[in-house]
Amino acid sequence: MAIDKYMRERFFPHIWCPGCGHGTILNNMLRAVDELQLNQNEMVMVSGIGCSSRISGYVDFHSLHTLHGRALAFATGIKMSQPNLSVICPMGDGDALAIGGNHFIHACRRNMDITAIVMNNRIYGMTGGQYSPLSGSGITATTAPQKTIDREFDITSLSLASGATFVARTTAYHYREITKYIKEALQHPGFSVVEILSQCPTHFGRRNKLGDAPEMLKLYKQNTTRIGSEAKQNNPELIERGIFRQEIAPEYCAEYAELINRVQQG
Amino acid sequence: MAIDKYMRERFFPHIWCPGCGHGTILNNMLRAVDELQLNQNEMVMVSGIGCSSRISGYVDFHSLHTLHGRALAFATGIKMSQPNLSVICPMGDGDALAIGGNHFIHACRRNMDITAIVMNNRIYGMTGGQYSPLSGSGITATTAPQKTIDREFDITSLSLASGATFVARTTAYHYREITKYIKEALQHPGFSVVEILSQCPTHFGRRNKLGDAPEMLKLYKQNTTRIGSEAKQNNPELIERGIFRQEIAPEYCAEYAELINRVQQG
Amino acid sequence: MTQRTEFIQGNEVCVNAALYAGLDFFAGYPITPSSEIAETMAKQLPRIGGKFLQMEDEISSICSIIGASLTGHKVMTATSGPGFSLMQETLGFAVMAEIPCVIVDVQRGGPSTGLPTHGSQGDVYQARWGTHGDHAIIALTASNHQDLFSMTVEAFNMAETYRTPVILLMDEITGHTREPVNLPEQGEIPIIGRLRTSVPEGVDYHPYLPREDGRLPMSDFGGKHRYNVTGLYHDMWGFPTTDPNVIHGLIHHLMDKIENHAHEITRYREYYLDDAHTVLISYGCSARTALHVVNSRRRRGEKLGLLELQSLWPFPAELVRAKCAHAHYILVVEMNMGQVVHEVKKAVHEPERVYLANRVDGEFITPTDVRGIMRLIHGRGV
Amino acid sequence: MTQRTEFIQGNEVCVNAALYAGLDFFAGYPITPSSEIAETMAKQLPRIGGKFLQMEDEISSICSIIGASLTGHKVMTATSGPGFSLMQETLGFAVMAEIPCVIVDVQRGGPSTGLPTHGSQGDVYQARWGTHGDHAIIALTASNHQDLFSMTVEAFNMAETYRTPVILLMDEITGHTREPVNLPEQGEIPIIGRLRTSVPEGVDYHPYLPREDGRLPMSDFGGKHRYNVTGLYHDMWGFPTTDPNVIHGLIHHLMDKIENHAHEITRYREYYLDDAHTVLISYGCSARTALHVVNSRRRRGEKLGLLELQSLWPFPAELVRAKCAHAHYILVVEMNMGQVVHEVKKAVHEPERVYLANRVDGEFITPTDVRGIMRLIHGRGV
Amino acid sequence: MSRHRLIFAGSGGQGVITAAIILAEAAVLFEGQNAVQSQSYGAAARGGISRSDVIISDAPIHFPKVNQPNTLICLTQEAYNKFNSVIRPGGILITDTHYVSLDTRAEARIYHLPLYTSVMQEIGKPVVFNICVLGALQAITGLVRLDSLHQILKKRIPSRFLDINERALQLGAELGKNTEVQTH
Amino acid sequence: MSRHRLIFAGSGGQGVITAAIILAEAAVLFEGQNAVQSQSYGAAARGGISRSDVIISDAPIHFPKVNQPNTLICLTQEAYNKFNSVIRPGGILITDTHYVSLDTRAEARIYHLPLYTSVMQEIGKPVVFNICVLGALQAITGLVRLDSLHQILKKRIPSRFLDINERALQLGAELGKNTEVQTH
Amino acid sequence: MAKPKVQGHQIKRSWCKGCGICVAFCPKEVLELDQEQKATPERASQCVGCRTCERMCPDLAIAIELEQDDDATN
Amino acid sequence: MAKPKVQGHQIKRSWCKGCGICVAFCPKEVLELDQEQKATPERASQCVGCRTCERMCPDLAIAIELEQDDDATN
Ligand SMILES: Cc1ncc(C[n+]2csc(CCOP(=O)(O)OP(=O)(O)O)c2C)c(N)n1
Ligand SMILES: Cc1ncc(C[n+]2csc(CCOP(=O)(O)OP(=O)(O)O)c2C)c(N)n1
Ligand code: SF4
Ligand code: SF4
Ligand code: SF4
Ligand code: SF4
Ligand code: SF4
Ligand code: SF4
Ligand SMILES: [Mg+2]
Ligand SMILES: [Mg+2]
Repeated sequence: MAIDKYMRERFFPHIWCPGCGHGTILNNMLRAVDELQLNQNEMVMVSGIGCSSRISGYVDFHSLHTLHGRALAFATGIKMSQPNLSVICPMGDGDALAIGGNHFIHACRRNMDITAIVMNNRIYGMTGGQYSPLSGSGITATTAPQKTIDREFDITSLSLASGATFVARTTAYHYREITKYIKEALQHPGFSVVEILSQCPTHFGRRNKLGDAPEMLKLYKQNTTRIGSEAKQNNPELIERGIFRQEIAPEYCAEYAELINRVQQG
Repeated sequence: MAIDKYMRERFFPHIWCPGCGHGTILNNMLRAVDELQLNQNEMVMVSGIGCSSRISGYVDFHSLHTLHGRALAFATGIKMSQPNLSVICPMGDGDALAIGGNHFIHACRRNMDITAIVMNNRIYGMTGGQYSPLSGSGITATTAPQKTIDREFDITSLSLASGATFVARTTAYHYREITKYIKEALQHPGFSVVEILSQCPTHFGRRNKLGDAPEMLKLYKQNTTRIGSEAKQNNPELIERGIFRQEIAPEYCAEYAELINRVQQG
Repeated sequence: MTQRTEFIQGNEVCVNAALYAGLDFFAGYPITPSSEIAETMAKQLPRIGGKFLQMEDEISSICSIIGASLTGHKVMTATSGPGFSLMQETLGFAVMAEIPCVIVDVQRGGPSTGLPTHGSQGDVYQARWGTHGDHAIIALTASNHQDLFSMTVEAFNMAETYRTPVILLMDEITGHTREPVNLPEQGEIPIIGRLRTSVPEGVDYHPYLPREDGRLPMSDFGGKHRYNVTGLYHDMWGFPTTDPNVIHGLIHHLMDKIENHAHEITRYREYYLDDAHTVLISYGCSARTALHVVNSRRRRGEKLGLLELQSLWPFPAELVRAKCAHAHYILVVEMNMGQVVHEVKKAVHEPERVYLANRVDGEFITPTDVRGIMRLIHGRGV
Repeated sequence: MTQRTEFIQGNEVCVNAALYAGLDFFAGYPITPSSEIAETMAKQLPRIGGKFLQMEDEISSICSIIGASLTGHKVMTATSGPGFSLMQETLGFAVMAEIPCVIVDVQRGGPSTGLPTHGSQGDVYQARWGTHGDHAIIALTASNHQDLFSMTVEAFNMAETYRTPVILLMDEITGHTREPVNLPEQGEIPIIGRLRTSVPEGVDYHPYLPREDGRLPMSDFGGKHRYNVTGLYHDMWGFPTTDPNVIHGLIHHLMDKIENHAHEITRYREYYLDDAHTVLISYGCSARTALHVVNSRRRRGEKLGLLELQSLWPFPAELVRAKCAHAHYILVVEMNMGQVVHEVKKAVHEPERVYLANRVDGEFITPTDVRGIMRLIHGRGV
Repeated sequence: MSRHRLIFAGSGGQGVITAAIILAEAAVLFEGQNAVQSQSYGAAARGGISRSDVIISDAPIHFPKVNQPNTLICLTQEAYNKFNSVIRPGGILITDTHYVSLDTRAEARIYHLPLYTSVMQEIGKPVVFNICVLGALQAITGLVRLDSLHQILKKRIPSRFLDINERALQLGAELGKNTEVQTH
Repeated sequence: MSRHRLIFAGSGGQGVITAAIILAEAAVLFEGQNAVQSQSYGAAARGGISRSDVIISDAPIHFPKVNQPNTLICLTQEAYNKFNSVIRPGGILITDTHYVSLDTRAEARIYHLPLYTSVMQEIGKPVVFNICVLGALQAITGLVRLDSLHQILKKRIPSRFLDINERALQLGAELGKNTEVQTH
Repeated sequence: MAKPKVQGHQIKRSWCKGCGICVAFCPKEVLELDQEQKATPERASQCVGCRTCERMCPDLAIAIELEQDDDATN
Repeated sequence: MAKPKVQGHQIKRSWCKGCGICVAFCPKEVLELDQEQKATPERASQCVGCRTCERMCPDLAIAIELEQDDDATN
């Protein structure tokens, strides 16, 4: 495979469960990198802690496996100090939006050229299936044996409101979109968020009786639609996929470079 | 004054600088409490750290002066444990949205019946005038001697996107609106955010050559308009004042009470 | 036997004991190896009309239990090292504002993310010194489920007695191991409730003025006394001050109310110490290994004894000194690079007789490890 | 004199020294009494093409400097107690991942929000034990601006030498006081740069394999070696492992690389120790008071001496033992409830001769305070 | 003082830990015995070998880990390869013919049983495989009575799944009873 | 060894700390003296008394705080009430007639000067009040040369404001020079 | 609304910090800062009792006393 | 698009975890799980080389070899 060269094959088979959507995201993210023919020496992957975060161990980039929730904070230092590097931040939903929520909204606000990927399985996979701020209500989880009453975030709305300049969403079923949106995000000169719904058959699927991985993937097909589609109008429950925003705004590192210029010019 | 009974007069004159908008907010917040004839023994004010947060020392409620950024997290415990209490959380812009940003968005999401008031002076007043995530770009601050390059949050959009069910904005100039929106917020059965632009003549005004307190207040008059006004259409730069959302959605404590019911019923 | 025997994990024991002690509010954020505490709470609390909150992180978890304590509830949070580190700022707030609460740290291998699924006792000093500024703290621990039950109840009792956060230092081994535990009947273990002020409405109540016996009666938020709570230095009404005398008084009060009651807080078990030449000192999971060694050596007639510490802070230096007075040598058994061993050295008269048997590779310390060190001390090589 | 004299605050000295040491990346979050460090950085860094970042909190501040260190920059953050508490989890990450960085804690009165605008030395033990799990740390301090300059430079040098976070413990007094400082010319104080690997592209590079001399050459993120960095226990390539042997090796390496070099890390000043009967031991701002007392007593012919510690961790126990060998008594002067005094007691042969002169009411400890304690020790009452 | 030490080893999804817990709980609640059950995890929450130690004794148990088991249950090849050497001389090894092929000699009484295949044939639900193992273990070691295990199943398992679990337990017990010791 | 200790006390906005810094900096940079300047804050970042201590000496200065000043400058009533008792016997007290009314006796040479009023009359900008105080202090104590203060002003103050500051300095110096010591 | 009868301007001098807000926003130019930078009702008789000063004062230093006092003017 | 010539199905058996995704989503029912729960191209000849299996496999265990290999099918 052409993507072999981006993989640390010695760590395969990876630790993810059979049918875990995170693997499909890895698979198609590498294709995006490959299609852009990016130089691995200029790629940095920064992740937090969670099943999703283990992804950084499998890619042959500079890889930084940090603390739960902090990936974007570390990434901000990397990008700011060395703006020529391509920085990808894959995060779990808990990682990005529970403990990491503040870094997430501030990263969106700052608009540094970092690509954030939220691998949203609506559950804390790594710690054994507690609910997350993306679970939404009515979900069974180890910390919600009687079903959740928490409302969920809408990651795309939150990203948009916080100032992210590229925002897209797709699912582990729509693998072509994964590659496409990540490609766009990597090329976007600003902060980009790609939310990818990712099945966790082990904790989310099993406890909520959604069947095995193929069945969960079929749900992604059924329950989602393209942004602004007619289907959405008929059934507002459908989750929209597509690019929600793709706009150019001042990029933080570029602005800072100008600031330096201004100061040094006197 | 009818609001005297809500004040701890022995601590007046308060520590705020001459012309500080925070005082005007205190003034008109108390009028809201007074107009609703709320029982002081059922009122809890929870604040963080900052000039704004000193407000909790001046009101004769149960008062909890916590840690920088954490007011809403403490408030969540208070409300959840004793849902009959009225909980008000005044916060500085830094308090609420820099270090406290994560608690802010999660409180919005949970929709507990807490009234959050953001006393937004677009600066860190207490620590001497560093810029905040609300300063926006082009602002002079002690940590931005060459002007900020950071983009700002829009508190109302962020609150809406995070799920707050009551969202309003006004300024220290529009004192009637302060009382009105806080009244509405206190009566709203869910999480409410009232953003109030508040002048800091000492740090924001002086460094940015905006004049003294009265001049800064005049700017609030000039630069704002009612939501959906014609003025806004003619001048999109204007900041909108008014109620952005007022919606009923499941309130967290009520939902939990139901959960208990369900479990105890078997 | 009126008691009910259960065969459960230490984490579940902790929950059962907390409920027994009167807890009805828990907030937490999942983390291995403590998550079962939150999970069991989530299941149990609604049954008794209590509240379980899963917060967005550990900081908000500890903040929210403090809030709930102020309204008059018995509260707890549970975490492991990384989360415990994040809680440090707020832990200091609870110390300063004198809010009763219990914080459970189910220790795993550190530093940093370290070894999430392996046992350790690496956070003992952190429990004492993790937050900034001078302060005193109470930390308890236990080696078996029956003791874990009582120490958890004690943690709540002490939190109320001293109006302070209490840290319960568990570890992955204790947390995840299942063994029988007898759940006591209500009344079997004494429960100390919230001491509420008797000052009537309208009369000046001083939330921060100790009574003659040193205790500080509280008044619930929502009750008839409206006072202030702050993390700044404050006067007896809870309002901020920079008066040097008040500050001096407050910091000494915060230290003394704990340190001067060290003897009342001290909890331990002893095995065969009367005639022991060799004293093993241990606590938490390692004490199981130590006791195994002591028992097996005693059967061979060797004069080994064990002092098992169940309260680590304030460190029971006097107890240690007394119990070690006649020891030829002292062996501290713990699963870290040496923490309690330093306190033992400070406590005893001849620190050069104090040795450390430890293990830090993620594996549970074995009797063989301990015996190996004993051979070395005796100059018998390995 | 080729040097430039400036009359500036300690916080500004710290910035000047950091730039001298080669810093070109700073991230922070304002907090009294450290904010002037951030403010001065914001002004100075763009001038030299460096980067200043104001982050959303202290956690992200320390995270981002670690990120920047990995790309090859010299980095620092600055805070005070509450922020330092929040940084503890990530500090442990830097220890575990062996990332050079400098963390300044300008101490103020604690615990909790405490006394934001008053000096204190209450975070000494926190610097050592604040993060969870076993680890070792370097912490430096200084009492005057000239030394503060050199200690700041040393902090960077040691961070690079030992590939570790170094903590610079300042205090409100040192931070805010203005006094003259001579800014040295480039070259006057040696600067230790990042040691980069000489392994060529394509050859296996081991980021976590110490060289024979104990140092671990780094490779910049963005450079030609792609490796992994994690807070989990890891092998010599930086990949997670649970192999007990590797874990054992790593934790010992992390401790030993610091503890075994205690003598090289130790920094101190001594005054009149040769014939001193009374040895004062102090550090940071309190050492100013101690030196004042020693000087004035010496003028009266009394045999007082001062050992001023400039490195607090690893604690220079041997140095203290040696310098106190002939002391009749030892008086530790510090602005806390007694922290370094415990280490001194552990270090010396007769701990009962060690006394504490302290002050914890927010006021700066005065010569009169110290003299009062000396009178007491001499049985002369107060 | 009688003391029996067991190691259950297999892979994550096989339910080895549950089996270990059921055995130990049965010993405690219905046999008046003392028991301790503990487990070890791999690098992550998932993947790798899943292992659980059980000690059953009539005396207090302090050290909870098993180094040399009297009985070793290995349900994957990896587990077998890793642990088969630590078994106590004269101890018992129980493995499954579907998952494990024996290769090295062990000084043990070896029960290499077609547990998985039988479960699939007779019940068709791989999820009760671990209970079947438990049945065999009971029959082979007699550590607890079969009825005690039944009691625990009743207590722990939702009634709609109880039947297949009981069938699996019975099936295991029969396979354990009727199988000759295999020695290599 | 000569050593002069000063306390500057006033309220937040009066610029007492800046005045203290300018004095000390002048002593260091242009007089070859040693100096230390420190400050204390009230409860909050604002409000309350603002105080700055300066020690000027030809020898090293270790203890940086002033307990008994040789010279005390009090620019508010509150500051005056709080500090006027700690002044060294024979020391100097400088106050302003607009802000302070003297009430208690102090064993000091007292300069109670119409600094604020003069600034308002002559220059009209209250912001240079502190520099005027500095001028008076210079004239009264002669701790540093007036020119040294000029140099520091030049260094620290944006050129567009330099003029009014220099005028204020001069004004203060004259008021200080021409005023008789008032004793109570 | 008929002009209410204003009884007086209660000004807590020790609370007033002289920010000038009441002076600037009083619609009737009733207020001034005095020598000591404290608000004072220079032209009290012009007061229409609109309470703008009372409501805008950040120091809660001003109160307007009306004949039949009715605080709820919102 | 003409049916590309499929040369073969590279399946890394040690990576495959038998999740069944490739089996479920292959449009041509080419794949099955074998006895050991590993994916195997039971009906290889039916394969149209669409790479759905390759792209959806969470274990990166399948690769399709086409005649003139062109990976960029996005
Ligand atoms: C400070 C801290 N708190 C908690 C944890 C425990 N923890 C590890 S991963 C995780 C959540 C994982 O969920 P998510 O981020 O959604 O990733 P997933 O595993 O689902 O891919 C948690 C709570 C931790 N490692 N550190
Ligand atoms: C953990 C922590 N970090 C930093 C600080 C310092 N600090 C106190 S208040 C404040 C910001 C105040 O700004 P804002 O919240 O906007 O309130 P304002 O003073 O402007 O009303 C900061 C940074 C602190 N007290 N604690
Ligand atoms: S637990 Fe869930 S998220 Fe984690 S590897 Fe398994 S399937 Fe994936
Ligand atoms: S500094 Fe600004 S925010 Fe703080 S009291 Fe003064 S004016 Fe108000
Ligand atoms: S608004 Fe208030 S503080 Fe300001 S001048 Fe008027 S009365 Fe005084
Ligand atoms: S009440 Fe209205 S008119 Fe009267 S003084 Fe106040 S602002 Fe002016
Ligand atoms: S999708 Fe991959 S892991 Fe799943 S069965 Fe097919 S080849 Fe195996
Ligand atoms: S390439 Fe397409 S047709 Fe061929 S096996 Fe894969 S999914 Fe089936
Ligand atoms: Mg998840
Ligand atoms: Mg602000």
